[in-house]
Amino acid sequence: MTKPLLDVEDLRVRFHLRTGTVEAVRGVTFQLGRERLGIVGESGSGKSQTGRAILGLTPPPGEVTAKRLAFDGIDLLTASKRTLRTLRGGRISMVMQDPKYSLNPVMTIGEQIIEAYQAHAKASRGEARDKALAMLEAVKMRDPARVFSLYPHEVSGGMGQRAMIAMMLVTDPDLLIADEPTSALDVTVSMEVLRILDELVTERGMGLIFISHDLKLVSSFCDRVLVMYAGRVVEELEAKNLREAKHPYTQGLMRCLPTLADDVRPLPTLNRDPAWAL
Amino acid sequence: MLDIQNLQVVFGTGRLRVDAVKNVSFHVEPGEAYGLVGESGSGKSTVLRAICGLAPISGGRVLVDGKEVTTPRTKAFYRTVQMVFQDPYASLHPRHTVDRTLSEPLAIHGEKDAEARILQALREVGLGPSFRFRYPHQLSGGQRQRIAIARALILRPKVLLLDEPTSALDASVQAEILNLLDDLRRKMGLTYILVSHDLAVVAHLCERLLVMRHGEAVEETTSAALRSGAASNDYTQSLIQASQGFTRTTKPPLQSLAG
Amino acid sequence: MAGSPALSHPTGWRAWLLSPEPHSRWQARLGRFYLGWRAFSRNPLAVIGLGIVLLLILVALFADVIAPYSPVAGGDLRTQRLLPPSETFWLGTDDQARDIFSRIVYGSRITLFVVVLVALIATPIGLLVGTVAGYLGGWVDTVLMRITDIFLAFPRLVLALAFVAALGPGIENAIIAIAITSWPPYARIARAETLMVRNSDFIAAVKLQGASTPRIILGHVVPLCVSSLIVRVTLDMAGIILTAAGLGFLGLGAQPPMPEWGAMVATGRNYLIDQWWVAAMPGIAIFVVSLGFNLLGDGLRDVLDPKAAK
Amino acid sequence: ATPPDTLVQAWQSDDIISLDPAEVFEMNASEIIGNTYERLITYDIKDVSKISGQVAESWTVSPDGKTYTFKIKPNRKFASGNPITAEDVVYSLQRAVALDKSPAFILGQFGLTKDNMKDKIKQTGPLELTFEVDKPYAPTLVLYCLGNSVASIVDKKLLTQNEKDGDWGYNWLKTKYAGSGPYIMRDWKANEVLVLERNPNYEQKTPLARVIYRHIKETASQRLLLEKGDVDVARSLNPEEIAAVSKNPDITVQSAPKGTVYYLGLNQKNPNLAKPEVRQALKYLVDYQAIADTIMKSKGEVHQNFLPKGFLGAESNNPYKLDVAKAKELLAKAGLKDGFSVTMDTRSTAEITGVAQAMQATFAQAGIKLEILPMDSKQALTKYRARQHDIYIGNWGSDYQDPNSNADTFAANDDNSDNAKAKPLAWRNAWDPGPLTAKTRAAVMERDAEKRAQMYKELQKAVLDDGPFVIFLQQTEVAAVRKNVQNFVLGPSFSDNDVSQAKKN
Amino acid sequence: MNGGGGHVGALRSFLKKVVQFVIVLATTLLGLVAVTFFIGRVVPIDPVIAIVGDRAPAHVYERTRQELGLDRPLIEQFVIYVKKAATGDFGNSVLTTNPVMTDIINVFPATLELATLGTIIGVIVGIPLGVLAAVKRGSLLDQFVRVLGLVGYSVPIFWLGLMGLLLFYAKLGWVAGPGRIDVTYSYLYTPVTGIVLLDTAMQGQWDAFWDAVSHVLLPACLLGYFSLAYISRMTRSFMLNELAQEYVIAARVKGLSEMRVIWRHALRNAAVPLITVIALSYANLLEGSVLTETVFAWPGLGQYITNSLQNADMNAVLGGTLVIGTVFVLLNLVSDLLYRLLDPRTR
Ligand SMILES: Nc1ncnc2c1ncn2[C@@H]1O[C@H](COP(=O)(O)OP(=O)(O)OP(=O)(O)O)[C@@H](O)[C@H]1O
Ligand SMILES: Nc1ncnc2c1ncn2[C@@H]1O[C@H](COP(=O)(O)OP(=O)(O)OP(=O)(O)O)[C@@H](O)[C@H]1O
Ligand SMILES: [Mg+2]
Ligand SMILES: [Mg+2]
Repeated sequence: MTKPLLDVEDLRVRFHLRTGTVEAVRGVTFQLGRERLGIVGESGSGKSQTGRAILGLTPPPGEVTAKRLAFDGIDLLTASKRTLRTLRGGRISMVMQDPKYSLNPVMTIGEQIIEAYQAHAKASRGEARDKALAMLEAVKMRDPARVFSLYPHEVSGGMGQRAMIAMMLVTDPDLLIADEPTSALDVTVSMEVLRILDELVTERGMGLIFISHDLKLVSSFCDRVLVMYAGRVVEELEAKNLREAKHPYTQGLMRCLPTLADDVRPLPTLNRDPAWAL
Repeated sequence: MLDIQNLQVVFGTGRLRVDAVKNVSFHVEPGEAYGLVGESGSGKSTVLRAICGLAPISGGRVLVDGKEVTTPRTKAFYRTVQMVFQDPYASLHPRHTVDRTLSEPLAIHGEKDAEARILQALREVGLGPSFRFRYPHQLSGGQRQRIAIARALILRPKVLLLDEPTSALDASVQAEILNLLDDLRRKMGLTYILVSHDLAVVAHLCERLLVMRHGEAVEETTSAALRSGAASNDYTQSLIQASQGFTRTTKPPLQSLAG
Repeated sequence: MAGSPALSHPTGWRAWLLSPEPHSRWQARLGRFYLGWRAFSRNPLAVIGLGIVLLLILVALFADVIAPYSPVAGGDLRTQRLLPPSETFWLGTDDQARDIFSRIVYGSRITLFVVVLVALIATPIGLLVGTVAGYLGGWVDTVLMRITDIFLAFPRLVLALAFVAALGPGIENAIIAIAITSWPPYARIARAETLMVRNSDFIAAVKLQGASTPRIILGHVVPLCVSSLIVRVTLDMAGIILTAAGLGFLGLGAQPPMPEWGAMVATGRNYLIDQWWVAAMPGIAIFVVSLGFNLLGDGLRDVLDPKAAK
Repeated sequence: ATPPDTLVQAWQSDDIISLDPAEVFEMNASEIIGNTYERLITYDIKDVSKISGQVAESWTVSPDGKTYTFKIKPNRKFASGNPITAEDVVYSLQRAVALDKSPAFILGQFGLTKDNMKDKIKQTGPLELTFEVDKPYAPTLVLYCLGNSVASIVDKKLLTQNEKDGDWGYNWLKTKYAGSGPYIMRDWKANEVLVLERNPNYEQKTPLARVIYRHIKETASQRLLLEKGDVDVARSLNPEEIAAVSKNPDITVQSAPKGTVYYLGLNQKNPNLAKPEVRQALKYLVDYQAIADTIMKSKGEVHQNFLPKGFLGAESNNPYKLDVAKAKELLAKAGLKDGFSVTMDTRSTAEITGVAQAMQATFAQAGIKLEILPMDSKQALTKYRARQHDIYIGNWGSDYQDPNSNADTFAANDDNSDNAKAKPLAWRNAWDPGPLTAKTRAAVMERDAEKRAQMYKELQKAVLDDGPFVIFLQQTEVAAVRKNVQNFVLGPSFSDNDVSQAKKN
Repeated sequence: MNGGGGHVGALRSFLKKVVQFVIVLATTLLGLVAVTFFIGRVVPIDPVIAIVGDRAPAHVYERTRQELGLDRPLIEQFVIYVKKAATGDFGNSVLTTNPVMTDIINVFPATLELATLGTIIGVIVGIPLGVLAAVKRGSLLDQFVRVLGLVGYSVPIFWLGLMGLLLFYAKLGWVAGPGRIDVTYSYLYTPVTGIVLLDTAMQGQWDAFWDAVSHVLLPACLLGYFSLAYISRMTRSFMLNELAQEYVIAARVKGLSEMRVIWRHALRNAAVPLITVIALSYANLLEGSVLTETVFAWPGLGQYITNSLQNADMNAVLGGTLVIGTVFVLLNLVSDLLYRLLDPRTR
């Protein structure tokens, strides 16, 4: 791995609420090259907040601190709003969990892609349109011209998710954060989506952060995996070695899934050790 | 116990007509757990909803305990058949405490001894009495799903219809719920129909299952057959494939996980 | 679950109230209430609103103690009429030589009466029509909503005027008239809310327990509409007082010499420019009280509306 | 600011429903009729007993007192340019009788009907006509009635052109104009504006080219407009506003007593009010002077008899004063020592409500609980005419300048049964005045003015002592006028409010 | 993704919508007529007296009663009324003697003018305020907008109106007084649309136009304020809703400027329910604010109906109410159409 694309050290996200302070992310540290990095963990463990903090999109009461948060040498914490804006969508993109909610319901898919493109590239509408169509084609949309003029509610979940990916990739970013991009999809459809992402990483040399709670999926798709628990990274390991995880949490997560392979009964469950959260 | 014969469900008319379930038949023995799998929109939930009267039966028959169900369903039917919904966040009344939620069926059916039955029901699903006065938003998803199961069980039904009871839950919580369901079935001699898109979950809980696609039954098979990877139907085969994780076409498939 | 922060643990009665494991329905309820109150009390404007409303209630309760003069019997027309605010008459006197302060104090009873009664009449009607229409759907919905539309499309003041004309003027009839004209929006809100929940799983769940339709509507649907309706009703309080005032202005509200604020403003209108206090004082009272209800409603919205609370 | 040749007035005119003189009966409209039409007869508004001809040059009364012969002034023209002839006059009078609208009784009371009018009202020459009455009435009565707005002279030719289905041009004239007065009614937009314009054919050209009446309902708005000079005259100011504008050096306040009295009608169907002591007691329970000095300041003067000042035989003594002790004594005599409860139908106008509340306060001092029922005027009238009230607070304006107008309603009641045809005030309050009815009828026939006046004085005394009316004020009309307006005249009746000589400098 | 069907299906569903709408309109109007009519008949005011006056002799009274058809059975009167109303004939107004329709055509433009201006002010000021309040939730600006709105909700309109007149007209002289135009100008133009601003402008009477502007300014601002109070509140709440949506974050992820995110994305979505709100507030203003119209001597529909009602002029009340009802239903339709236009999901 040469110079890392993304360098995160001791990232913390806090929410100051009436009832006290919630530390959603507590000292996450990792580096990312042009590879597939998976982040797994149960619900509420801080996966999404980590991803959003990188993009500077932590929602209002939240506060982000880090020893280091740099993208391609640019310090994201001190960068001006302007710089951030050009980075966002331009060089770093994020595919969000649910296409049903993350596409603007009153704009056509084409418009939204064009908008993303024009926000970063000086292009005429015609050029932007061609680019958008090409992008839709790239994500294996069957009839790009038709999808272009459809509204989000007129497409299925799988198509929506692909449109979302097209929108986020139209600017040819160096880093893509995919936050549970397949959890709303059918198994069969989600495989197609993953295939597209995979191609992009291998063919464009993009960095990918793949957030998911599906260990099986992450281990089969990613190169490296961060396992999060209560806002911390409890374990970092090669994806293919997930079976050999050392941390009891990771082990537990792996084991408690029923599999077709063997019939364990009762299924082992997680016995949370308070010490994990410390 | 349950006999579904040529079930048909149609929503809407004219241009808006949706044939959600087309001619589906299956039979469930008492004490058996039966699975329904298939992709999203294949009509799995609709079958369950048609059985308990939440969706119209447009054709075919539904027999419970040998008797054809009436529309609207009788109170006795509801004492026999109960359902647990997919989304634990949506299936509890947001303004009712657990206590209220659990006492409602008892009140409807004029059961006495509510206090004791509620505490017992909570115990059965592995929750302590401390949960009794909580509101749904004070519960985790897994806890909510337990409450939903407790509510379904408090009338001592014989049949439990489970609509993806774990798909909204974390893996670890899913394991807890699956264990619980397994336990309860054994203890109470319940009959299950389980809907899920996760083959592993269905295989874990059920003996037999029906694969559905586009509202039609594709094939009926057994868990054992699934485990051995023996599926006569291409579609079933592709489901089995997909459930084993991502496969890179360029690289050889990850055999290690398929076992 | 995981990651929830450790909060400092309260002690004493607060601990009892906030106990995560209440032992009785009462304790649970009180605890809820306390939490709501805590959220509410952090909103200074809402607290001001509550203060105003409480003040209104107190003033209404103790009107006889507070008011220095009779609200109806005037003084000497020749010497005590239309006096500006002074030490003897804090807010001045009106055209009948009555002490405006005393009238406002007593008027609070009428205001409270109007507001409470309208709320008690209009809210249940709107709630019932809306939930029944929304839940049952079909032709019931069509018929009920058509009726609602008719009442909604009816010029409000005209309808009120007509009712008052039909029933005879007077504060009770004005209240009925206002109530009859205020329920349609509530029905609309309740219906919209009902439509959102009627297909939800938790309603399906009670259906599956064999609950009857009235039970579902009253026990399960209504409670969900109530909170947004309460908010809306408190926001409407101002409108109600002002409509009552409007009717008073048109001579159809309270009967003289009742110290109804709207009627007082209406009389004061004749002296607006030179004897400004006659209209301004009750006008300010109306303003303050409706502001109070508004602020309270805003605060309540934040507490009751789960969407806003999140 | 207003144009120099235009007089702009602000008033409340929502009661104008027609501008046909045969139908006009309300005060605002009759002012318009007064300024735009002419009649046979007119009187000096400073001394109403001075009767003179307007369209008539001269007249005679036959010895039997039944036939009046009028000679018309020659060479007079309508605004349309048509000459005024006896034919027009005959047409106008017959038209009023035939249309039989509300004020038609003013002529009808002389025995004129649709069927006999052709014989009774006859043209006897190009400029001469006769008018025949059924009984030898006091001539002043007949002449005053012919000076009333209902007897205005309309342009026959113009109306015939606009007649439809024998309606005497009624549907047209309601909103149009066919007269010969100093001004032409140019434009009327209900509840908005009414415009009068100089009549070029009038014998004496008006100084102003235009008079505009703006309907401004809100009195405070009227006042603001007046003080800013956006209107020249404000007609509906309330007492406090009048007091305030009178301090303004640019504004003068003009006033004139009107033939309208304010009274309480005590329904004799109410057993308490039917007691003579109670009727008397109530008369002692009104603080007449205080009301006149404060609430009704500059809008009325204390007046307790049914004939307004200025009428033949009008009494001006006001014997009653607020005297609670006396009233209590009377109540005790009536067996109502602790008072009683009673309601009062009150039109919801500021002044009536104000007066009602003042009375409520004084009544209470004697233990009488007066409940005020506010209602709009049409509703109050409906109830009043059905004799369903307890007490009605209202006012009565005389229909014409003759004392009979008021005597007929306050002191006469031919039939006190529920389904009587005529509904004079005495009937509305279910009061049978006994011999007073006959006396009223006799007074109409008395041709000797002196004796006639005496008869009315007696009638007034009787009603004052025992009648079910607590008469308390005579109305004064006030107008606040900007200083640069001259010759704006408020007359004794509304149709006498005269702007024909008004000018601005 | 509507399959098959094509034009025929679309056309049929459109026709179905039209038929549905006509039925809705008809039943609503019929209901309106029925309610108004029967209310009108139970009002204890004798319409005959309103016409003939207090002192009319009995026979005049009786004849008028018959002329008005008031001696017939109620149902018969109703049927006759509905039949006539269907042809646009609401009878004649007692007060003005004109056909009610003519009257309404006369007074409605005044109300329309005021209500439209009021709504425009409400929208132009209210929406940005609401948006800013939502974006800066909890800030001083938010509190300011909240209080501003609440004051708008709370203050009696006639009071504010008169105070406005006193200050801006009498004391400061910034605006003209009550009325629609000065008498000096009132005969310089011929009413065509009945909307003074339009008429004067179209006829090139610019002095008159500016005079009319200065007359309309204060009442329009007053109504605008009330509509602003409502619109800004609703905008704020809709915007808060939208700003919490995922697509807003997605828009930020794309690197769009905050301006664009708020005004193009969030507001564009909030505009959908806002349409209904604006239509409702417009309809309320069109109903004619009796009190504003009284204070400003504005000869509009509100005053007309109230005045008619007080004078038992039931023809006028019925007609006016029906017109308002129709306007209401039509506005509903328009807002529905706009809704469909703005929200592709409902197409
Ligand atoms: N706006 C917020 N205010 C307060 N706490 C928040 C907020 N957003 C997130 N959190 C908290 O931050 C923690 C981490 O949330 P995050 O969304 O990153 O979880 P996640 O790992 O993505 O879970 P999931 O798998 O359910 O999406 C949670 O405990 C959550 O309650
Ligand atoms: N109330 C309804 N009205 C119209 N169509 C409906 C209704 N309910 C379900 N459908 C349709 O019926 C079909 C089957 O739906 P169903 O919910 O049974 O699928 P499912 O197999 O449970 O899918 P999922 O895995 O997403 O839950 C879908 O196409 C759905 O759109
Ligand atoms: Mg997440
Ligand atoms: Mg389903």
